[in-house]
Amino acid sequence: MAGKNSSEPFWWGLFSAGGVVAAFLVPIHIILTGFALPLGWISDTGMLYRVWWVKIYLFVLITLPLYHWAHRFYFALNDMGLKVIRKPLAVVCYGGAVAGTVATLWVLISV
Amino acid sequence: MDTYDIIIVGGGGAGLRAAIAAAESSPKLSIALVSKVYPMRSHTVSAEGGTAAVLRDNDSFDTHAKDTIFGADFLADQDAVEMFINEAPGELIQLEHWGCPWSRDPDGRMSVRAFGGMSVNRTAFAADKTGFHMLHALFQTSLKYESVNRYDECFVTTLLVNDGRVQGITIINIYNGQVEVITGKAVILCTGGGGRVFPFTTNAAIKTGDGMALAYRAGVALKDMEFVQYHPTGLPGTGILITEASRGEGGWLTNKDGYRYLQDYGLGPPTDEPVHRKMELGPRDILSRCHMQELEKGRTFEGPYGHYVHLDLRHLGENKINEKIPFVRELARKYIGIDPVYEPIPVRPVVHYMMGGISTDATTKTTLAGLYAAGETACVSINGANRLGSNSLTECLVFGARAGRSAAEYASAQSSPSSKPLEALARDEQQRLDQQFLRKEGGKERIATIRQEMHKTMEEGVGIYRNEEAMQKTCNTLSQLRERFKDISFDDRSSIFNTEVIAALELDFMLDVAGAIAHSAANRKESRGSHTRTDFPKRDDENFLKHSLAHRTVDGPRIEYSPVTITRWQPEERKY
Amino acid sequence: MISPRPDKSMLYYPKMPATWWLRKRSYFLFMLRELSSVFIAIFLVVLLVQIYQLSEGPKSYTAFAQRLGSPGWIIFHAIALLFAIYHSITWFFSTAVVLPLRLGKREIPRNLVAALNIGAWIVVSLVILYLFLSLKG
Amino acid sequence: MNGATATLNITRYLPGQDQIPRSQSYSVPYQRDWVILDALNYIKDHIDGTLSYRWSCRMGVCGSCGMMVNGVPKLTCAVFLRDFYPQEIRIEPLVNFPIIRDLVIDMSDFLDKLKSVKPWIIRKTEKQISEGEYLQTPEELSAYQQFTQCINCMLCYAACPVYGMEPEFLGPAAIALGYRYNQDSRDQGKESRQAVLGSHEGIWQCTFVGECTEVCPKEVDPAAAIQRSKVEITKDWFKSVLLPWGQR
Ligand SMILES: Cc1cc2nc3c(=O)[nH]c(=O)nc-3n(C[C@H](O)[C@H](O)[C@H](O)COP(=O)(O)OP(=O)(O)OC[C@H]3O[C@@H](n4cnc5c(N)ncnc54)[C@H](O)[C@@H]3O)c2cc1C
Ligand code: SF4
Ligand code: F3S
Ligand code: FES
Repeated sequence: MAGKNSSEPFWWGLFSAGGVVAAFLVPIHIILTGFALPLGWISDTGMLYRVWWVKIYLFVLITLPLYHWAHRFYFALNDMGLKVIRKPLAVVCYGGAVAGTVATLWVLISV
Repeated sequence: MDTYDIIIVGGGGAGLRAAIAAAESSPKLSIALVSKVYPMRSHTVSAEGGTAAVLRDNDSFDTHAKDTIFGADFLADQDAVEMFINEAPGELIQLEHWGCPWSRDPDGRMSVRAFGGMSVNRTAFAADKTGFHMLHALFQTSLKYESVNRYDECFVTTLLVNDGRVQGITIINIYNGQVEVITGKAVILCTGGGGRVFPFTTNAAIKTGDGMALAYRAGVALKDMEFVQYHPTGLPGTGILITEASRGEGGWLTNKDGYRYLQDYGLGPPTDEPVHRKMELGPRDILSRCHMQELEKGRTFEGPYGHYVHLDLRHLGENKINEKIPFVRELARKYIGIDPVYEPIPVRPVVHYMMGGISTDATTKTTLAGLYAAGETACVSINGANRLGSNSLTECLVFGARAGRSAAEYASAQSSPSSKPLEALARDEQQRLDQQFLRKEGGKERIATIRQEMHKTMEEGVGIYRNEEAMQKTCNTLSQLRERFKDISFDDRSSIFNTEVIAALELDFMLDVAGAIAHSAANRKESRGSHTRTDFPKRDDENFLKHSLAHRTVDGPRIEYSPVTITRWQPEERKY
Repeated sequence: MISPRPDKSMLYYPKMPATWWLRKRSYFLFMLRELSSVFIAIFLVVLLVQIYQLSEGPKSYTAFAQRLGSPGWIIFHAIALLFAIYHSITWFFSTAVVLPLRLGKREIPRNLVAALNIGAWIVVSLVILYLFLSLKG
Repeated sequence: MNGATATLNITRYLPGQDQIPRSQSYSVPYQRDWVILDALNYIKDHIDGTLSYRWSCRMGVCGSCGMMVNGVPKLTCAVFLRDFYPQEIRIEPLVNFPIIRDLVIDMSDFLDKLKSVKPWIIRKTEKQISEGEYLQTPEELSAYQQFTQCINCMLCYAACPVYGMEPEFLGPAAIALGYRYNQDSRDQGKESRQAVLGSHEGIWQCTFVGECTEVCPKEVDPAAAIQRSKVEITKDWFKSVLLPWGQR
């Protein structure tokens, strides 16, 4: 099965999972961190971010949509005719998502 | 010059079935499949209603044979009919194994529906796109066979006959206008019918009777050409077919008074549920004639495209229409803006099918060594004077397969044709094509004009009702048109995808076919099946229980006759 | 051999411009949908930076949160929110296509499936809102 | 006839003569119930015999007559003059394909792709014809029936920008066909199709633009077939990686 040799199902799987997370969770978080908090509708949420199970939630919330971005952005650039630099683009996009995952992990452990 | 063991001309149901049969019967044989359109564009794609075979316990080979022979007004060869009916179920199941998406009963078996002239439900179907699904299943399956080499969009112009046998064909490669030769030890013609010789037809643009003309010119007789089937339910204007399945599922034909007029013509009594062989399920020739008599009585509607009656499906309900005949709804909505769930569909008789064709025996062999024919272009004959609906798709399968096997057997025993004489023949053909078509300059007749005049005279002379005077006139007009055709002019002198040249070649073929039809009809002084003469209204078994054979001569068609094979079913009066 | 295919050298090959997505509304909407992921990703990176401030101490965290109140950031978040909602809605309609629900022979209408998804999305959002209001660490 | 005319601006291209396609304008009598194809046939028969295009069934089922009508891929035998009249109508060959001449495109690439998905029933064990049909319930039929409706008209390829950018892309109709056989309860050949369907040029190149489904005249929904294939192949992939000991 060629699907097994290529890594595309893997990336697509992460892309989809990220799409689901982004669709269900991101809008409310934009409202919370982008408006509610800075505009003082709700009080500080900082302590909440240190609860261990909230950290797990945050990890999912932040990393999966990064893969969603990587996949869409990579293909959108291809569709816009940048396929000549396909390889470096892939490194930047998917590599970016992996780097983001590592960074998220590090941040969540360190706070 | 390309060389093959078997050449198949035509990528419709019959041609594809023949190709697969030949490939399966002997994988060593090389096969060329030549078609003027991509195979999935072939006219089989338009067939809607279904395909008949004895599939159920309540049915029997004998009843299917009897229905067919009766429907044919006893002009079918009964040995061929029996062979056909015996092999039909296996062919449909074979197609099931190849992936055809047949409609199913809840228990998983292939469903069967009622059809005109059949005394049991025996028509298998794939919704109301049966031909479409069969063609695509056959085409896709044919891709499996590496020995089948396709020549898509190549137009066959002539058969190369040398040494008393057919040894190849010449084609025009439509892409570049080149004339090329393909040699083969056997050639199978599966080029479909020729409804386009008439103005008002359910047939697609490609149905121009090419194969019939090819064989006719090579000295093979055309059999029973006078029998042209009118389908009672075409859309006025376009001639797009509303399938008989709509009546099989229970549709009614009503005249302008909303009256189910068929009961006045011995087809009654009218019932709410369809009854086999009664009323709307009578055979097509009779239903088409009833329509004309209603017209005579002034009981049809009159519209911008002439007379019509109503096909009423409303009582079937939306669910049944969507489930069983969705394409009917799609076509009616799209082309005449009528939704059959809420309104009756206007319909009228329209030229649909040619019972006649290249004369073959039951093995699909013609009188020319190496030449075989199957499908609508051939006349085996199982359809006689009137084909029953849903027998012809099955015919394409049964005789397509037979043709593939017969040709394979023949080709295996033959040595390769020598190329020298074929090259000479090809040079002649190149010259003919150059002079008359490819490089012809001048001329003043438009192709479309001659085609229209042919249409007109065919409708006038050899329509549903015929008589001596009108037919003679048509014969004369056709020979004048043949003369005028020599003077055609071309706008398009380019060699790349020149569809004007193709149209001219098709018109050339159609004029031959039209001539064979008109002359065969004029010679048959009786009424039988679809051939109805006002001057000879009775069937005359004494003089005309025989096949007509049209031979091509320099002075026009010469009509001869051959006996009909009668085995177990003696001719009787045809009453429904 | 006769080539039953057109001669490649005789064909005209039209070229598709890289700006194809500007030519048709539906293509443009597609591109917007794809680009929504960029805004979502930027938002998440900002969120991550904000969380990171916690390790620098509560002060820097609060300072960062206050900076997000500037008009520039509010505008950014407004745009990001629109894109995110656009993503959610298109995603739920896509889900209905990708994962059809069947009832016997019939497929449940896709708009219904999408509507159910949107309903679930609203519920989930309210639950998160409630948790944030009530838990506060 | 009321003397009204409709104007069609038609792309013409004759290799050897034209460097690039040009547009030519024709007036035809306006008839309410004419489809675009009727107008083309009128031009061919009465005005200009050099105009080249494909057609056959004139009832929307053979798939020959696809063209761009005012920039949208359409079956010209299924759209009416009245849908545009009195506006001028622009007729172009289907985009994303090489042009052979005028409105005739080269679709040989598609035929290779069609074959590559092995669109035939593959069985591990064959049933004999004498044993009858494979049983298939109406529910099993409905699982793939929609995807059997494809008439190979190529409208979806003309609508798909990915195919326009990447001609190697297997494309909507071919993938939908592969999916159709995969979903057929009679078929056992899924694995042998995955090599092509599951490749980069197969399903993965599709970015779910969805226009293929929008333009499809037969409601095949190739976009759904492609995305569902992605789900299936991804599921299989994760299963085989995460549970290599488990059966697939
Ligand atoms: C609208 C409609 C509905 C029908 N419905 C039914 C039905 O429900 N049941 C039923 O049993 N029958 C039905 N029929 C009849 C049936 O469809 C046809 O008889 C049958 O499909 C003919 O198949 P064929 O293979 O003989 O020819 P076709 O499918 O017509 O194929 C002919 C082939 O020959 C090729 N060809 C022709 N000339 C040349 C040439 N010069 N050079 C190269 N290639 C050439 C063409 O390209 C094509 O591939 C219907 C017919 C019509 C018109
Ligand atoms: S999927 Fe639809 S648009 Fe595409 S080729 Fe098939 S019928 Fe045409
Ligand atoms: S338009 Fe093209 S990108 Fe995919 S969903 Fe259809 S194939
Ligand atoms: S001519 Fe057959 S689909 Fe239009």
